[in-house]
This record gives sequence, C-alpha cells and structure tokens, in this order.
Amino acid sequence: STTSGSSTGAAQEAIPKEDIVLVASVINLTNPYMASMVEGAKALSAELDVPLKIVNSNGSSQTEISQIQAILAEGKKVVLMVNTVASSDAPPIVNAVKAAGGYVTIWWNKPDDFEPWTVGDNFVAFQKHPGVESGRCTGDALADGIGDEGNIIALPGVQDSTTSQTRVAGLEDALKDHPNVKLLEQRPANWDQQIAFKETQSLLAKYGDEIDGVWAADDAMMLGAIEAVKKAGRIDDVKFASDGLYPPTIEMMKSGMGDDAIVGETFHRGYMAAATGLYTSYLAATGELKVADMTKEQRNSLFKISCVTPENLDEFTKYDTDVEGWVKQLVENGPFDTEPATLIGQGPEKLPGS
Amino acid sequence: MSDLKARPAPDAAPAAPASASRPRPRIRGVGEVAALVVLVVVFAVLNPGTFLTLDNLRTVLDQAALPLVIGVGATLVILMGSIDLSVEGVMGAAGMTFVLLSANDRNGLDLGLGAFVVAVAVGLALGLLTGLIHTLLKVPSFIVTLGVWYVGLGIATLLFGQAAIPFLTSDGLTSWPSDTTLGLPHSFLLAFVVVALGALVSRFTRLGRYAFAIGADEQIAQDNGVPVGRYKLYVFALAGGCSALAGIVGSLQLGAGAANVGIGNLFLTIAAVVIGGTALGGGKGGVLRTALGVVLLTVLNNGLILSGVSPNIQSAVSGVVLIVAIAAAGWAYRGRLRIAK
Amino acid sequence: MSQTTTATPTSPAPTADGTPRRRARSGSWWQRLGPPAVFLALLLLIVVLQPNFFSGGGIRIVALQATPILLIALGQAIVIGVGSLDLSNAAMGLLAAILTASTLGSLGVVSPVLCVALVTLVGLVNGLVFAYTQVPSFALTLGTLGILQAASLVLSDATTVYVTANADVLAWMFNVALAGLPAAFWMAVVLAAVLWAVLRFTTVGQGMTAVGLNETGAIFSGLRTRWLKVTAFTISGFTAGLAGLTIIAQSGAASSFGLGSDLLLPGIAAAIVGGTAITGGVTNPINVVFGAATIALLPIGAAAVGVPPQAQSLVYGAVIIVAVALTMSRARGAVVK
Amino acid sequence: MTSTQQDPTRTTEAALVLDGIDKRFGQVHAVKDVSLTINRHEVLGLIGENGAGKSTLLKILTGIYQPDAGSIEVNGTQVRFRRPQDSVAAGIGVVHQEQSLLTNLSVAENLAMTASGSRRAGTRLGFYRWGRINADAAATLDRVGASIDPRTIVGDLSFVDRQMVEIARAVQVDEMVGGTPLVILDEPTSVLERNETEILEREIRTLKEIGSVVFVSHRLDEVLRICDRIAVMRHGELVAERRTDEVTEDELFQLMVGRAAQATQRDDRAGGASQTPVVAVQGLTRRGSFEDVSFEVRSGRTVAIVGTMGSGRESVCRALFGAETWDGGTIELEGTSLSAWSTVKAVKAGVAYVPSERRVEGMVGGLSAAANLTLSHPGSTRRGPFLDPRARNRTAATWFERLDVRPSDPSLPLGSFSGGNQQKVVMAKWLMAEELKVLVLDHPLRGLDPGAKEIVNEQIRAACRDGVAVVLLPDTLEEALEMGDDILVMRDGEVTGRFDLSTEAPTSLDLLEKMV
Ligand SMILES: Nc1ncnc2c1ncn2[C@@H]1O[C@H](COP(=O)(O)OP(=O)(O)OP(=O)(O)O)[C@@H](O)[C@H]1O
Ligand SMILES: Nc1ncnc2c1ncn2[C@@H]1O[C@H](COP(=O)(O)OP(=O)(O)OP(=O)(O)O)[C@@H](O)[C@H]1O
Ligand SMILES: [Mg+2]
Ligand SMILES: [Mg+2]
Repeated sequence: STTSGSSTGAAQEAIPKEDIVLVASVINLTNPYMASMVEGAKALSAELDVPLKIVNSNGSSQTEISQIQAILAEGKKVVLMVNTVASSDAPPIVNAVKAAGGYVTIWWNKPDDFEPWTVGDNFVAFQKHPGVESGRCTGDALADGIGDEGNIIALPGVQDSTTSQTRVAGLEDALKDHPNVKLLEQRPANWDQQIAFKETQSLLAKYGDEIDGVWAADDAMMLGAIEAVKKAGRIDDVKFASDGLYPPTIEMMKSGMGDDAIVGETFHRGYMAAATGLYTSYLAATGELKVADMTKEQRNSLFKISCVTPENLDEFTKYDTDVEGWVKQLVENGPFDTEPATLIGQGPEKLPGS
Repeated sequence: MSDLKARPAPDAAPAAPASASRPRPRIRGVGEVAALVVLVVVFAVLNPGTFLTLDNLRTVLDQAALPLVIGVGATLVILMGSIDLSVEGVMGAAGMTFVLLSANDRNGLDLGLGAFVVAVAVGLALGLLTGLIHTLLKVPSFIVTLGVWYVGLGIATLLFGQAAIPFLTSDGLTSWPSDTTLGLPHSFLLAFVVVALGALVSRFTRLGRYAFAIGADEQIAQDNGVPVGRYKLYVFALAGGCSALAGIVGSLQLGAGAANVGIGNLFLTIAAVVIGGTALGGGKGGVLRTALGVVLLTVLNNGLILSGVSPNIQSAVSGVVLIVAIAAAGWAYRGRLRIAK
Repeated sequence: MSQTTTATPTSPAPTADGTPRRRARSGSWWQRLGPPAVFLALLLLIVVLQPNFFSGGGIRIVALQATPILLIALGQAIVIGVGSLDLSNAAMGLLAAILTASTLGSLGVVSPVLCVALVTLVGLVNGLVFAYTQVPSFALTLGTLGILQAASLVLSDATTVYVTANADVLAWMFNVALAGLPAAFWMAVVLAAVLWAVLRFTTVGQGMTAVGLNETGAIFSGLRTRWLKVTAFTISGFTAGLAGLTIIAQSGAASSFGLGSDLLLPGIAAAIVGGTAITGGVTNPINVVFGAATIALLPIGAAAVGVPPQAQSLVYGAVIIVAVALTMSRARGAVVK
Repeated sequence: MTSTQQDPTRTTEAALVLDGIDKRFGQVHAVKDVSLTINRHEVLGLIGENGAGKSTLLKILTGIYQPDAGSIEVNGTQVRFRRPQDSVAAGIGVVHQEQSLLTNLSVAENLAMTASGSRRAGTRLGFYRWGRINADAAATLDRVGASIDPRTIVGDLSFVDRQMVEIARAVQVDEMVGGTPLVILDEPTSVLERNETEILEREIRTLKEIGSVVFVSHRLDEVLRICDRIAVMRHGELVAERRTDEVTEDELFQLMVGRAAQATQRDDRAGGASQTPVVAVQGLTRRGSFEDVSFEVRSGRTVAIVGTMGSGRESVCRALFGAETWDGGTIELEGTSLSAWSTVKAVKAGVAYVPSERRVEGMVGGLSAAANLTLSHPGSTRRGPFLDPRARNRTAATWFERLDVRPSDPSLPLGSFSGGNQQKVVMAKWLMAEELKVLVLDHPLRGLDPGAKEIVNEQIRAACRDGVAVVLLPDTLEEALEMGDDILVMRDGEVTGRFDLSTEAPTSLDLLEKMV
C-alpha cells in the first residue's frame, strides 16, 4: 500500500485530551446493530475517559447533519464517528467537521470518489466491511443449505444503499457457482423487520412452496422473513442466510430453530465498528496518529468480515460477552490490528465482474 | 378536505310535492366496487394460478387486517373533519408496551391479558391526550397528531432502550393472528369484528352520529346541543385505541417488539379512507367505505407484487391507480360548482 | 355605471351605530408576531442552556438547515392558502435534486434552470389535474408522490447521483454569506417577501385568499378559481425545484433516500408553525420564514442542549405542538379542525 | 342585576324576564342594557333595523352568546344559559336567522339532536332508537303541516322545506318540557311563501295557547297581524314597546328608523324604454329543473319571475349566470348566443347575480368588506395586476355611505356585519361595475329592514334607469308588482303566465292562480 497523497487542509495539531468530545452518530436507536454501535462508543469513551455524545439521526439525513453541526457549534473539539444515513451525507458532514477543526471517520456509506486524502487531515478515514464478501459468504451458505438446488428470494435493504447493493452483487456472484439455484425475485425491505415480514408474506403467496431459501441483506430483515415463513407453516422447509449475526440469530442457530433453518451468517459487530472508527479519529486528534503518514489503505479501509455457519458459531460468540475487553485490546493494538476485525484492504470495493 | 357542494338546487326538487314517500335510495360506492372488480379480474388474468388462490386470499386478508382496524378510528376522526396522523407512533408505543408486558425474552413480566389491556390503554391515553390538546388548546388536529406521532415513537424508543430486540416467547401468542378459524386468519376476523363494531357505532350510537354532525358543521352542531369538545375527545381516544390494537396485532405478527411496527400504515389508511369516499372535509362517508378502500389498496399491492412489477416503479403504479380510481369514481359528479379541496 | 345615482340616506345618523375605526382585529397582532416570538423564545431558551450557541455559529447552522425546509414550506403555505394540500412537493424537490446532480456536469448553468422549470411544470400538471378532475388534492398529490418517488428511483438508477463537474454553479449558495447567513437562505427570504407581496398587493393573491376562505363565494364572484388553484400548485412546484437546488448545493449529491427525502412533514409543520391556517385563506409567507427556522431549530437545539437521544423524538413532538399552540390565531369561537 | 321590581310591564304572568342585558363584540356594542319581559300566552314581536341587535339578543337567550352584563329569569327563577342545551332544557326553542341544520343528516336526526338531552330523547344509553326518532319526527312535522319524510337527508331538501324543519324543531320544545314553552323565531318568514307563512301563523297561535313566542320579522304587516305586543330595537337599545292594537305600520316604521316612511310610488314605469333585448332566453330546458322557458329582458326593464317551490325559477337564474348548465334552448346576451357559459364569462360580460344564499355564495366572509366590494369588478381599484388599496377604500367608502352600511368601516371582515348590511355590500359589489348589463337578483331583499329595503330597491331602480336589465325573484307578489315591468309566472319548471305591467294590471290573485 502507498502513502497518502498531498494533504490539503490545515496542518495537524495535537489537541489536548481535555478539549475533546467523542461523538458517535447512528441512524437510529431501535435497531440492534445501532444499539451495538452505541455500546462500543460508550465502552471506548469509558476506556479513554473522554466524554461522549450520541447523535440519533432517526433515519433522516437532515436530522443527522443538523445535529452534528449543532454539536460542532458548541466549540469543543469534536472527534466523530458517523454511520451515515445515505452516502450523499458524507460531503456536508466532512466539510462541517473540517471547518470546525474536528476529526471524523465515516462508517459504511460515502461517495466512491470522495476520498479522505483529497479532503485533508480532518477526514481521517472511511471504514467498512466488504459487502461483496458478505454476499458471497451468505449466498454460498444458502445455496449449500438448500442442497445446491432450488429457488430463493432476496430481501435487499434500502434501494440506493451501496452496502445493500454490494451484498446483493456478492450474492449474485456466488450463485454463478450454483447453476441450479435460482433467484426468483428481489424485494427491497428497507432494512426493516416489519416491511420484510410483509414482502415475504407476499412472495410466499406468489411462489408458494417453490421457495426453498430466503436471503436478506441484514438480520433485521431476516427476522421479519423468518416470522412470515413460520406463520406460513414452512419454517422446517426453508433456509435462511443473512448478514450481521444479531443476538437473536445466535439463539436461533444454537437452538436449531426450524430444521436448522439459518444456514449462513457473517460476523462483524456494531461495537467494533463504532469503537474502531471513533478511536481512529481520536488518535488523529491527539496527534498519536499522523494522518499525513497514514497509508491509503488505512484511510479508505476494508475490515475483515467472517463467514459464520452453525459449525463455527462458537468461535464468535465469545466476543460479545466482553465488549470492554475487546475495546481494551483495540486501544492496545490500534485500530487496524484487532481481531477479528482487522484491516484487509483498500476501498472502494470493486463489484465482481467490473 | 374535499366535499361535494352541500347546496341543492332549491328549485330543482322534483315537480311532485315532497311527498311522504321514502327518500330515494342513494347508490354509493359503486365506483369503488367497480374498481375493485376490475382489479381482481385484471390480476386474475395476469396471474392465473396464483392470484385467485386460498393462500393468496389469506395473505391479502392478513395484510388488510391492520389498516382495517386503523381505518375505523381514522374514518371517525376524518368524519369529524379532523385528521389523525399519529397512527404509526401510537402503534409503536402500544406494540412495544404489549411486548414488554407479555411473555418475552427481555424481562420476566407476563401480565397475560393484562398486557393487552395496558397496551390498549396506552393507545387510549395518547388519543385522549390528542383530543385534550386539540379541544382545549384549539391546536389543529393535523399538528397535534403529527406531534403525538413523534411522541409515540419516542415512547417506543425509550421502552426499547438499548438492549436487544424483545421477542415474544409464547408461540401460541405469536401464531394467533395467522392461525385460521373457518379458513380465515384471526387477524382478519378481529379486523372484521372491529369494522362491524365501527359501522354499528357510526350508525346507531351518539358517538358515531355526533361525529357526522361535528363534521358537517361544528358550530351548528354545537348550537344544536352537541357537546362537541367532549365527543371529539371520545373519537380521538377511540382512534388511539384502534391504533393500539393494530400495534398489538402487528407486534404479534412480527413476534417481536419494534418501534416502527406501524411503518407505512398511515398513508395507506388515509388513502383508503379517501378512496372509499369519505370526505376529508368531514361529514360524509363511513367505516364500511373505508373497509372497501383498504381491500382495494391491499389487493392492488398484492396484485402488483404477484405480477412482478419492479419495486422501483410500484409506487408509481399505485399512484396512478389511486388517481384514476378516484377520478373515475367522481367523474360523474364533476361540476362547475363542486368544491374539491 | 350607476355612479350617477345617489340614494337618499334613510338614516339620519349614520354614525350612531358606526363603530370607531379599529384596524387591529382581535388576535391579528399575535397572528403577525406569534411565529417570530416563538422562534425567539425557543432560541433564548437554547442560548440560556447552551451559552456557546451563538459564538459557535448556531444561527448560521439554523439558517443553513432551514433553507430547504423554508422553500418547501413556502410552496406548501401557498397551496394550503387556497385550501388544498400538496403532499408531492418535497418529492418534486428531490427529483429536481437528482436531475440537477446528473446533468450539472454536462449542461452547466442550464441544468438548474431546466430542472426547476421541469419541476414547476410537474406542479402545473398537478394543478391542472386537480382543477379539472376534481380529485381531492390530498389523494391526488399522494398519487403524484408515488409517481415522483418512482421517477426518482428510476432516474437515479436507485443509487446516489453525484455532481461530477460545475459544482461551483450552485456551491455559492452556501459558501457566500451575507451578514453571516448563507446566500441561499437570503434568497429564500426574498422569495418569501415576494410571495407575501403577491398575496397582499395583487389581484391574484387576493383571489387565492378568497378561494381559500370560501371557494363557492369566489366562484360566484366570477374569479377564475381553477387558474388560481393551478397557480398555487405551480408555485409549489417552483419553490420545490429551488429546494432541490439547495440540496445539491449542500451535499453535491442526491439520492432517493438521502438528504431532502424527508422534507414533506417538516415543510407542512413549518408552514403551520408559521401561522398558516390549515383550513385555508390565512397565509403569511414572512412568518413561514420563522416557522421554518423554528422547525430547523428543533433538532439542532435538542442536540445543543443535550436532550438524551432516546428522548429526542418525544421532545420534538411536544415542541411542535407547543409551538403551534402558541402561534395559532384563535378568533374567539373559531372552529378548529 | 338587582331586582326587576321597577319594571312596570312585569306581571306574575311573566314567562321570561330580561334585565339589563348588555353585549359587546370588540368595539361593536351590539346590545345595550336591554330589559324586556315576555309574558305567558303572548306573541311578542321584535323589530328593528338591520344590525339593531335583535339576533344577538336572541342568541343570548338561547345560550349561544354569554351576556357581558344582565340577568335572565325564566318562570321566576334566575338562570344562566352556558350552553344551548341549557336553554332547551328551560323550554326555549329557536329558529335562527341563518339556517342551522346539519345538512348531511336526516330530518329526523336533526329534530332529535336538540332533544337528545331531554325526556323525549330517542337515544338510550347513547344508542339511537331510529324507529322512535323517526316516529317522533313524523309527528312533529305533521304539526307544522310539512309533508317531509323524516328520513330525507336535509341537504336534499329545498330551502323552504329546510325552514319548515327548523320551525318544527323549535316548536317541539313544548313536548319536551311539558310546561310552557318559549319559541323564538328570528325572521322565519323571510324565506317562506305566503301559504307556508299561513301555516306558521296557525302554529304560532297554537303555541300561544300553551306558551309564548318571540317573533322577528321585517315585514311590518305580518308583525302587526301575528303579534300581541311589539318591542322595537334601534342601535342595540330597546327604544319602544307597544301593544299591537295601539300602533300603526307607519308608527312602527318611525320608531324603528327614527323618521317617517317615504311613499314608494313608482313613477318611472319604463314603458317601452328600449327596443334591444339585453337577454333573450329561447326554449331553455334543463332536465328535471325547467322546460322550454322563453323570455326577454330589455335594457332598463325588470322581469320579475314568480312561482312556488319547485317552479325552477332559481335554476333559470343560475343558468343565466353560468352557475348551472342547460340541455336545450339558447340564451342570447345582446344578440350573441352563449356557449360554454360560466360564472367567469358571465361576470366579464356584465351579468351580475345576487344569490339567495348569501353567506356561502354571495360573499367571502373572511375578506374585508372593501375587498368583497371590489372582488368581481376591481375596475379602477387595481393597477394592472396590483391592488390599489387607497382607490379601493375610496370606492368602498362611497358605497358604504350611499347604501348606509353600518358599521361604516369597510376594512372589517364582511362576515362580521349583520345580515342586512352584508346584503347591501353584496348588492354594491355588482352595482359598482361599469360593465353591468344584467342584474339577476334572487330574493335581494331577504332579511332587510324596511329602510334598507328602500335603499336597495332604489338602487335597483337606479340601475334600471341606467339601462341595466334586471331579472328579479321577489320575496312577495307585492314586491313583484311593485318592482317588475314584466312578470313571468312559473310552475313545475314551465312558464304558465306572462304579464306586461305597462299594459296590464294583474292582482296578486291573478298571479297566484297561475302559480298553483
Ligand atoms: N359574532 C359577531 N362578531 C362581531 N360583531 C357581531 C357579531 N354578531 C353580531 N355582530 C354585530 O352586532 C350588531 C348587531 O347584529 P345582529 O345580528 O344582532 O342584528 P339584527 O338586529 O339581527 O340585524 P338583521 O335584521 O340584519 O338580522 C351588528 O352591528 C353586527 O355587526
Ligand atoms: N332518519 C334516518 N336517518 C338515517 N338512517 C335511518 C333513518 N331512519 C332509519 N334509518 C336506517 O334505516 C334502518 C331501518 O329504519 P326503520 O325506521 O325502517 O326501522 P324501524 O323498523 O322503524 O325500527 P324500530 O324497530 O327501531 O322501530 C335503521 O336501522 C337505520 O339504519
Ligand atoms: Mg338578525
Ligand atoms: Mg343579523
């Protein structure tokens, strides 16, 4: 990996710890992934002994941007981690942070050609887990789960989300190796349990017993789909695969819900993402990490995602029992080398075939 | 926000003296029924073998259940000339309350039927709050209920806290809505009962009749001795109760607590009320017409999915059908003096 | 004609019952001053709780965030003024934003002009369909909303569309500041002033007010009520188009679910907090400026004051109700629906 | 609110005693210190110019307004009517000046609405007993001789039928209280034809046997015929009380207006003033409303159309104004046949229409009187697309003075003026137009006091002198004979008689014969 290009923006000055306030901005507070992000941010705040503010975007870009701006206006030096509601939110947020002399790391969504090094030191990094990888891993698992033959349906997230689009691309790529598995239809379910429930209900009515598997771009939607399939009385015949391994999913996999209905998952954690993002910004703010010296890989980073099947489930459940412990490790090892979410490559992510 | 001009042409009365013969029956909702029939035929032709199946019928009825229940309250509110935007918030608050007080994996509470009662009470209370603010402070219902929407979501968010999704642990409970009796899902049967009660209330009780009176002209109703404020309060409370019930059923369907359990129901229900022919200006319409509107929209949605219409343009197709259906139903009544708002 | 005739006064004392002139009707001063007062009160509360609010540029942020809300709300207020509702105008703004984002690079200055024109045309069509089919505006614009959402998704290919070049054409809107507030905000304020003048000093404005107050009466006075309503919807399309441009100016990108996708309810709320009567006929665009500022202030204020994130939704709802309760004009005995 | 002992008219027979009632609306002092006694078995007439405060006083009596000062006694006990139900419970029934029925509900339900708090309630535990409600309604309607099915939706009724329902609703209070009812009738006859008025008179006499009646009307002959005693209000004050048998119509007029009545002799019957018909209606037909209607109106002449309910004359007028379509026949305006006619075109072409339903159709109550006045024909009160407020206020002031509109501030919302004064403004809105050619007047004097009637009639005549063609639907046959140059009689949508008053002199009876 190469070192970053010219750093525009003001020269990086070390900010005393007392002046710093950590800010974690999440999309909402009622999704387990987001709740986990908040948990990670809190753990880091405790570990570093730096105050923390949470921004709840409530699903709205407008709310997100205005609240972040409001906090910037308070005058403290802001160290920020944002899980953007939409990719297009990244530029205005970054610009505002830069103007206020804060440091920001963005998680999950940003425009592809909006690179940290073209903005300057204040946009420390962009971080995500690769979506294609996630889609491949759950796609493969699902295809195998239904015996390499049959029909599946897919529930992507919000239509214009790159996270969802890359995961679907991964799924489609994986299915190339399973010619007898047919993707009947995709119905976007907006990352929402309730919508996924309804869409699955409709698709079940449409395809009836033809459906052998359900793929979802994240677990909230899978949980909605599972409920719909349960109510249609087909929970023992349908397999599921999705991304995120939410706590209820763990329970279901462990208990062998249905006829071991959940066959594939990925492991990555909101608390890991939030703590990693915040810590990266924090290190830049305190000057412990010279942004100008960071590699491009470190500034537009892909972090490792792990494929989970019922067989290897136990390897991952151990992390969730000790969030503080993991955050301690993070502070010890730095943001790029803490298992299981280590830096594995540079973004932007390439779609298969392009 | 629409109504036909109330004024009759005074001299246009039939030449015969207004005799004591029964008033001519009004044929209502023909356009809507026709639209429904057309939709069913079109979808049946497009999707032979999938649309007109028992399974699909059950799906449609199950999906219609929530808007049907909400529609009863929404219709009564709209009949009064007000509007209730708080539906999704109240559903969230009541649904979350219900889940947290039933057998769930978050806490040890299990009030059984008590959970149901408390959750409905939460809805009634939010409705009552709406009504109180609306009548005492004279804030337009549009704004009060918009505010209560957020308040309801806020309550749901607070109840959700930061722990994991609360799941209902009793399978008997969660499977209740989709279990069938006489081949029909319970969720729909419940909705049916609620709609029937709603129709009876609006026809045979003071509450219902006063809603019509208030919608026709609040001032005149007041002058005629209708305690307008009090009945508005009742109706908003009732609407809150309906939303709460829908929130409970929605949570049962999901098998879990979700703050946005009501997502998408507001506009769907109001569209159904309008398509059914209840005037947004108040005073005209009815619960049964709303039920027809709900069925129409649910069939439309279901049919579009079965027909494989791309999700990207589904909202456009729904939009066009909505406009065309209402335009067609009202085409004969267009007139230069008609006020559409 | 008939100016030539003079009637014999039948009453000896025309002044006896004639009342002293009273310009201010009951409640009308509050109708005029309520919205700014509520905004200032809220601002004061926030400043007391968070003294750094001003020095940190809080007002500038409020103006920044208020701009697209204000533009949407102005169109909405005009439509509400004729007694209707436009549920599609926020979606028009988003469509304009997406179109601008995808054409700004190739067309340059022409792109925003074209996009605003196109969306204005959509507003016009909305108005025409409304006037001639007599489908209630609530239902009609709900339908249009669906169509526009689909158009946005299709035209953006369901992804985020970025401005590739010529970003400067619009960037000045928020980069140039006058008296510390962004140019776009002042532009919207000027537009509000123009609309205020139109409503107050022109026959078209008076006609729209008449339609909002009593459409039947307006028809029987020979006003071109249809065209007045079409005009209102067209204005709504136009302001929505401008709102779309401000979205691009702010973020340089647009998507169906991104910035600007949730302006509908804030827009309506801003119009009403700005003293617009939902029943029609009472619209003061100048006050809508304060309505929009109040609505924009809520989340910013909540964050500044440190309302716990879980409770923000609750606080937001409560404050909207209180704000309207304070700014509402309540003629004694008036019917509120 | 001290004792009412000083009141000389007070007897033990008093059904209702008002003492020092006072009411202001902002700056308008609508009722000033009114003390009045209404005796049992008495019909009290209440008269006064438009805006004198009659309706306001009566609304205080029925719990709609709260007085600022003063007290009310019913059957010897002091009462406070906080809500309309309170007055109903005290046995007070009312027909308001403005129709106050709920048009989306059935007749029976409207009748039951007021009764719902009382003994005769058709509801039990909040449940409606439709059978009971309908039966009760039918009985009540029978009493006033209205043959209306109680299940009819009020909106489907004609204006007159609605008025009968209102009257039925007012008189039913006696059945509710079982005691002595007080029925208040605020201009109940202004929309009624003669035969309906007779039914009402009979009903009033019946009511008098068991209770008392307060009767408001601007038709002084009627007041003298029906009432026992007459109270006169002027500018909010009670200025006189007279026994009917000791007062004449002229005296009443003097008391009301403060000066003597002028003889309304018509001296300008315009013979064959002009030869060009301004309006020519040929074989006009609208299915269900009117058929094969033909007539001409020449410049400077007035055609009065008379007919009973259902005659279709109002529909013809609305067709002239573009507010209603027609299926056959033609209307020519100054020689050009009208097609795709609309209110917009009509107003542009100089056709004016004063509708009978003033509040909804005739005006925009929320706009100022000045704005209403210049709404249709802004003329010189606008500059291009801009309003010229100063020119507008000047014009408004001129017309306010000319028509003696009170209060004299044109910047007040028109909705806050009394009915009669609203009507004057609505007339002025058309009369001010330079392009005025045809004046279609649907009951233009409805609700006007005699003074205002004179003013408005004089304005109509002046318009005629200036060459305007007038189509008039008069309140009474007398009015038709007084104002018309030609009279057209319609029945069941067809023209049944024509009289040219310059050559014939029909009597009311001649007209009546063709009407029924
Ligand atoms: N609600 C109100 N608000 C303000 N002013 C009012 C109101 N009601 C009546 N007024 C004023 O009070 C005065 C008396 O009005 P009222 O209606 O009692 O007159 P009236 O004697 O019934 O006249 P008419 O013969 O025209 O019916 C008028 O000047 C009127 O403008
Ligand atoms: N005035 C009305 N307005 C509206 N609906 C009415 C009205 N009267 C009757 N209905 C409807 O028509 C139905 C039949 O009414 P009808 O008067 O024939 O009943 P009924 O046989 O007299 O009843 P009961 O046995 O209670 O005396 C009622 O149930 C009600 O729904
Ligand atoms: Mg009166
Ligand atoms: Mg009056």
